[in-house]
Amino acid sequence: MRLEGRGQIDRDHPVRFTFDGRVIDAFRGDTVASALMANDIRVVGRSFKYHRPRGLYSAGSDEPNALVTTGRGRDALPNVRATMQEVWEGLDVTSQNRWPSLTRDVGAINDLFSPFLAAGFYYKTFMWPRAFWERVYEPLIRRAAGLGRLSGEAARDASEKAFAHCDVLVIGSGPAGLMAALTAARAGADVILAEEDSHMGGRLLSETDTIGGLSGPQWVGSVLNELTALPNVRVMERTTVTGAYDQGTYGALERVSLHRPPGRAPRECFWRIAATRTILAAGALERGVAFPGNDRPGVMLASALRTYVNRWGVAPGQSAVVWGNTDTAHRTARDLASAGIHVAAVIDARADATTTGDWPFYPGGEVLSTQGRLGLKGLQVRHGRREFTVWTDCLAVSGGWNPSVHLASHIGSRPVWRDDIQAFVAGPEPVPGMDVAGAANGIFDTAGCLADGLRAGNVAVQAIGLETHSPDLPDAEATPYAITPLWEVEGKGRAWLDLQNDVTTKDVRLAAQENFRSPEHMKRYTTQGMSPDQGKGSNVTALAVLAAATGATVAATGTTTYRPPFVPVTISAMGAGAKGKGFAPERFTPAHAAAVELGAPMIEAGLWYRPSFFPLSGERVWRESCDREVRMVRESVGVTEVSTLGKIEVMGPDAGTFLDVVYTNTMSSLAVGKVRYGLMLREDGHVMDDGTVARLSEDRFVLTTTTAAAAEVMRHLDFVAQGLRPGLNLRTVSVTEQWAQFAVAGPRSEALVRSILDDPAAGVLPFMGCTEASISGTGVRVFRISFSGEKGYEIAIPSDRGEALWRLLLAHARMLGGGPYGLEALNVLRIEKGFLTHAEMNGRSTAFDLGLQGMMSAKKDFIGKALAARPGLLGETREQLVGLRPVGAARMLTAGAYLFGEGAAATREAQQGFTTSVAWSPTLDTFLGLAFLVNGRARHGERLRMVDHMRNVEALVEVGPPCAFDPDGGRMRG
Amino acid sequence: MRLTCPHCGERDLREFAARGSAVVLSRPSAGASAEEWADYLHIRDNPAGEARDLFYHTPCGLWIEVTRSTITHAVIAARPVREAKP
Amino acid sequence: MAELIARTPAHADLPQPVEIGRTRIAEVVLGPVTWIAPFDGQEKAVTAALRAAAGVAFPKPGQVTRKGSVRALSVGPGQALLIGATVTPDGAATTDQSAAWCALSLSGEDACAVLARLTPLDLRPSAFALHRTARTMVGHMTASLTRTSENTYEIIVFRSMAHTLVHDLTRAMRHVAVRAAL
Amino acid sequence: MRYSGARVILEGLRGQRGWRPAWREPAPKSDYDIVIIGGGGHGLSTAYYLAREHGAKSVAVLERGWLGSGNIGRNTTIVRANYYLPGNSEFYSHSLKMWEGLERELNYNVMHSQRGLINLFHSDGQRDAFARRGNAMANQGDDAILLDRDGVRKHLPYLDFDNPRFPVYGGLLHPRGGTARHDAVAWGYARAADRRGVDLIQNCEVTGIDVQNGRVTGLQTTRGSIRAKKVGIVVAGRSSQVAAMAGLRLPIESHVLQAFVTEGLKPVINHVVSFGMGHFYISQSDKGGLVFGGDIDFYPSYAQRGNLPMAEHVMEAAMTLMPVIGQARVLRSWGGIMDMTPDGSPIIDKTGIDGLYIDCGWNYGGFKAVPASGFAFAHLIAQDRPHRIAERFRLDRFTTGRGLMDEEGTGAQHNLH
Repeated sequence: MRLEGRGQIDRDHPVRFTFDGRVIDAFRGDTVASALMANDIRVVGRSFKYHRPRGLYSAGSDEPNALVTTGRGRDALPNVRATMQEVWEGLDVTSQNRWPSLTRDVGAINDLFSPFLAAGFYYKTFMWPRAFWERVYEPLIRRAAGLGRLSGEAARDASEKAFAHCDVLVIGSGPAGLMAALTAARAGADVILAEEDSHMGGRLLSETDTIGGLSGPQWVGSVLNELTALPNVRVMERTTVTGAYDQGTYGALERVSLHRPPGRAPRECFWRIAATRTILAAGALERGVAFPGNDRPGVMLASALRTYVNRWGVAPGQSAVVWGNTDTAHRTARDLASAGIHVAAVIDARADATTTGDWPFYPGGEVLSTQGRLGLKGLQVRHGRREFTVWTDCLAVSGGWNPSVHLASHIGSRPVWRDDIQAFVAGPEPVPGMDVAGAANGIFDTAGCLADGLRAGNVAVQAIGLETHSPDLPDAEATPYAITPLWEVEGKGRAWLDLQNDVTTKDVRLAAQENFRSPEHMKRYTTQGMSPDQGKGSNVTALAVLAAATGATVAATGTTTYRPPFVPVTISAMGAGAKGKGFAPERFTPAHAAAVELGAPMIEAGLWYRPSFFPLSGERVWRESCDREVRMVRESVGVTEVSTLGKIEVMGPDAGTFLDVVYTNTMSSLAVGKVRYGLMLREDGHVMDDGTVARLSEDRFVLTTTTAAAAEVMRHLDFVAQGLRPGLNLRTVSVTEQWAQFAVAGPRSEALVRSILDDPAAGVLPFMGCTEASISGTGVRVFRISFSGEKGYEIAIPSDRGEALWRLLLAHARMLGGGPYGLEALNVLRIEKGFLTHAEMNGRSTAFDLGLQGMMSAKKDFIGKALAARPGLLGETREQLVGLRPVGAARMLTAGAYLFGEGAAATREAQQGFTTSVAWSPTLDTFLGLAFLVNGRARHGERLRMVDHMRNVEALVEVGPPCAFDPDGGRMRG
Repeated sequence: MRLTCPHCGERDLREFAARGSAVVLSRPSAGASAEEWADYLHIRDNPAGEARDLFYHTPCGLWIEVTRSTITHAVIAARPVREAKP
Repeated sequence: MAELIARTPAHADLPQPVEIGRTRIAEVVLGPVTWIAPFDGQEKAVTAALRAAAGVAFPKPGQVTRKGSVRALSVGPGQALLIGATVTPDGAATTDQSAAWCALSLSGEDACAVLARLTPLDLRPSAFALHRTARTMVGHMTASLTRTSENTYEIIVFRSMAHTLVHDLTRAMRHVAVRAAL
Repeated sequence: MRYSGARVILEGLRGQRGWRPAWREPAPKSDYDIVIIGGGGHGLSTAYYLAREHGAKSVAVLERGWLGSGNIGRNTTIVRANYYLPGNSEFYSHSLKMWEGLERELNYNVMHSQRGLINLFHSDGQRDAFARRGNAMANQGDDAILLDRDGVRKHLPYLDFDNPRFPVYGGLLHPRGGTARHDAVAWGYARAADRRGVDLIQNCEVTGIDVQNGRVTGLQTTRGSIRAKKVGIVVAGRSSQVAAMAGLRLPIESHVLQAFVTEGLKPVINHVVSFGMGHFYISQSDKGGLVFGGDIDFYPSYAQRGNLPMAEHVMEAAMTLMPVIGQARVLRSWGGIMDMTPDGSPIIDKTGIDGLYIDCGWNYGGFKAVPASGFAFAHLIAQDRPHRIAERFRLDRFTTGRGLMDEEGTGAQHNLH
């Protein structure tokens, strides 16, 4: 019900939203939770296992019960904490884990079977018959499990990520956080103040204390006015710091527009904050008490009840009982009474407690059980020897406070038990650069929090080398904290710990009985704390119950590990920007658009896109285009773009010596104007990459790498130059982006090249020669190299003129009966020649395997030389590269198939090798394959069985050399 | 995690590529035994504590040797591998 | 003789400057760009040669040296890009990079906020002052970032990534603009 | 005490009072025939098979923390046999067969669920590589089906087929691949080993390995000295440190692998899906949490936690591949410490010290190996010769170059596998 005249909601702005289709009236400033309470809706969710009806329990992100879904379709967001969701006009909220409705939920039948569903019962059954697990038991369990439901539609990529940097990150804006931020800000530090709530102030928004003569909200407002006016302060509300990482890095989730109707604004923003110092002032979380029937709607945390009453002006009923073990109980009773709510009883676990209030008071009493079905109606109370019933709508319970040390524990520091406050606190500097202040530091009175915030602020200011300018401390309430342990009340009926996962004290005791006695065993066996709230409200209580069951102290029992994130983070926030193409950069070659114009399908080649083939009208399948392009290259001339190849310049007096280290063959002896094929090994003796090395001048070489290995080779060269050969005087630089490069291949390639060069004579290059020339006045580099087996050139031109040169080359090629060719044809051409790609340089092959052992210089050291000589990398047991042709009735070859002796079974034991690349060769009118075959070079002429189970292809093949076309290379040398 | 590139200053981990132990800087001489070579490339002290590891600052191309704790991830020092060469 | 028409890297993705909210991006035509890396022991000689030919010193880490329309950007240990003039001093490895880079300027009141969506670099003036340059990441790309005025940044990435840079920047600009209007 | 549905009902009726401890809590004796260092999945299964297969009567498992506190309790629970290099093929194939009978073997429901695993590929070259993998699996006698794009669509209709950065060309389906409940595997083996008389000793850290004349004689521990005729080291994540106690240096570098789980959700992902281009894999647990992970963090680490760049990379991969899960919330992240070897494959071998054996180097693939690793290691310890399914997991392969099993082809750099 709504309380008149209380709360910080904006009563001039009514807001309507729906809950399970019912229209709910609320005010601006309400959360879904406060609005539901205002409308007397008591059941807000169903529990995970037993489908127990559940009501609001907390008022913050630790809420275990009120998990709802907001929105529909692709915007549906499951498991939203109703306590954190601000209302907006038209907001669509539905409850979860119930059918057909919250109040009539068929799943509640599970509760009847609860005696058989104790902790870990599923480990002891469902084993027979074996096939039933996947077919019967598991589907049933899966359907029953889970809380919310994803819509099944692709989520929008509607969030964003950002970085921020500061001197001091203050987490939490209660009295300690505000004071710390003010202290640091006045000293001139760059401050980020992050607050999870929609409003700054923490508990000050929920309590009736005065500070410096102002109400809590007023004082918060005055501090905020100062902070927001400072240029060195960034105030971030709706921002939960979710994780602490190394060197002062924090993750934080900002709910940018989830409190508004959907629009174009980002929904959430995931921040990466780098902070020199951090002050953790995240407050403390109140904990409940495990007593029979404590999950009844209407039982809630005392602090939460004060928040509902004081901040939102709502109450769960006409009367309330307050039960606690600190002065919190009395504060709650006072606030309730002043709000006009009947205080039916105050029960203080401390036998020596006194009260000033005008209500039934039971020092040393306890609650034994609850009554009511869908909502609390009454309590069984024990006081002394007397047991009696108190009729009430609401029980406000407090078992004490747990400092929010989660973030302090994220990078390995263990919290420390303090007997005086019956709680875990963080150890000293639990995260490098982090200080803990206020309630998070185990200080539970306002004056103490203010002072501790000031202290922490000054520590941070000094640590970053600024002068302190301490603000004055305002007067505030200062009550010593006195607590008596109050964890559980044993009795008939179930007492819940983890409300979401339906873990009870019995489950914890059963775990101990079965020897799951360490906290981690207990947690994993019972699932205590593995629910969406991660046990925020229940873990410490569960540990206390475990300690009691094992006869140990809580301190000796210890805790489980806190891990990020502090609150659950949507994948769409942490992965923002990646949907579709945003996952990795797209790289487009200079002639990309021109290839697309010709209708070429563009396919991914690493980050690049390359044309697959260039279809002509009338060609229906890729093979027709590919075959034509291959013939075109073999018969006239073809042009293809090879700009994606890595291009690296190596310069300097020691460039040649350096290249001798990284290549297996000798490059220092290469003459100016010449190109040499080169092979690079990894230090482990396997092939890293191949490519060409051209010597443009005495002290300038240009290397090409494969497209795939370009970045790896650059990093490798940097490593060798800086780390292994720092004494050599040379410089390396990638020029991949500077040069567009085109291969011109075919018998008429020379005619084409000569026709476009300003000085046609420059086109008369010997095989493996290179020169600088010009086209229409633009300087180009011309290389006489071939990856097709035909007479071929590669022409490099500055990228800005790449598209123009491509168009020029095509125009001239067409006049010669040629045209463009794509990756498919390029692949066929190289397979016909037995040239390599990474299908063969697969990371496990050696120069020896590839038949390139002759390229390994015996006269010098090079990377990979020593380990390539290991006995296991040489000899007859190695799989060596061979060529294959089908010889039986079946004419098709496939890549990835295995080879077996003719007549041998296709088993692992009989494997002789496997195919790496295959192609239909229009030139030779047959399929061709490349393969690795055990001792293959000695087996040319042998017939084998090729089996591809995956594609259901089997063929008889004949082994030959890798090169199937023009083996002496006459065409290439031309 | 943040690391300091001696050329660029302190940067987020995402700017770096990690390579593992810095022992690979101590490449055996050409005439070393097969055992020495195998040890060099494969065997690692793998300390639980202070370690020297290699990182590559991708944007600027500098290889650095970082002295750091493998337990706490504390960074103790960073220098270019050029200067770290034993 | 056929004319080979040059294309700027972002000609297709950003034919005109784009303004969203309080930020604007435009392609920057760098003109001649030379990558310069002095060989061992040649740093002073190279600086002298650069000063003589273009009026700028070889930049220290993070530094931009400027003279008129000529600038030298530090782009790595012992490496600089000379922009706006072509000088190939003796004693240094040099190579033409005039066509290698896509450069955009990002300007306006919210430029820093936009950039903070994409780069992990500390952009606070205390860490990244006017006329400082840094090699860093922008989105998933390596980049050179230079602060060219109070509210203007120049972003240089691989030419082939022009499309992604424009995409990433405009997305961030939209987000910042909509947020500012909330 | 035998577990069964009837027993669960009986105990339900009598208030669960009859359940007995899953294992005893013995004090360490001064003398054992065989001591296994490491009470994780591999150590517990080794002890079980020593007792079960080799009749070992005097066996202890020493665990520094609590049973199952290592990687068995912090992984992504995937069980598969889709390797393709000899050595790995036969071993994981054998392990999967053991999984298929594990529940009845242990009388413990480890929830092994063969829901099918799909490795997606994104280019023609990758298709050929996965075809090879599938063929190798078929040669080994295991199941594999090469799916084209439409085939993948039938199984995984929710993938982004229309506009992903790396389009899906197809997938390799491993129908018998799946998941299991990780902790239950440790507990099941622990309970079964305990029932066969193995002493499981928790909170007992080994501080020294006694070697005399080239032969192991016993151990120093935080709970006193223990004599042993044979000692097996099975301590993934601490292998180098424990081996160093016997003067051994290993080809291992320790790295952290992060994993993530979302809040429980109604079923959406019914397979194990692996997205090679994005280093991302995912399944949904029976409890409803989406369990997923990516690559290691790449820097050597013994901290059981990672950093944001890899975490974000994993989430980004999820968004590009299956934006259908974008609205799910990550509940918890954690890290396991991986023994990374130079070829990405494990080691089960003698050490050169008589009576001292080592089982390590599982990289990030140790969970599915638990049954066969324990089985083969028990064989090695008991018989002093390798079992045929693990005879290639030798320490000296890096020196000789013989039998390297570099499935990824990334070479001898520990953090690249």
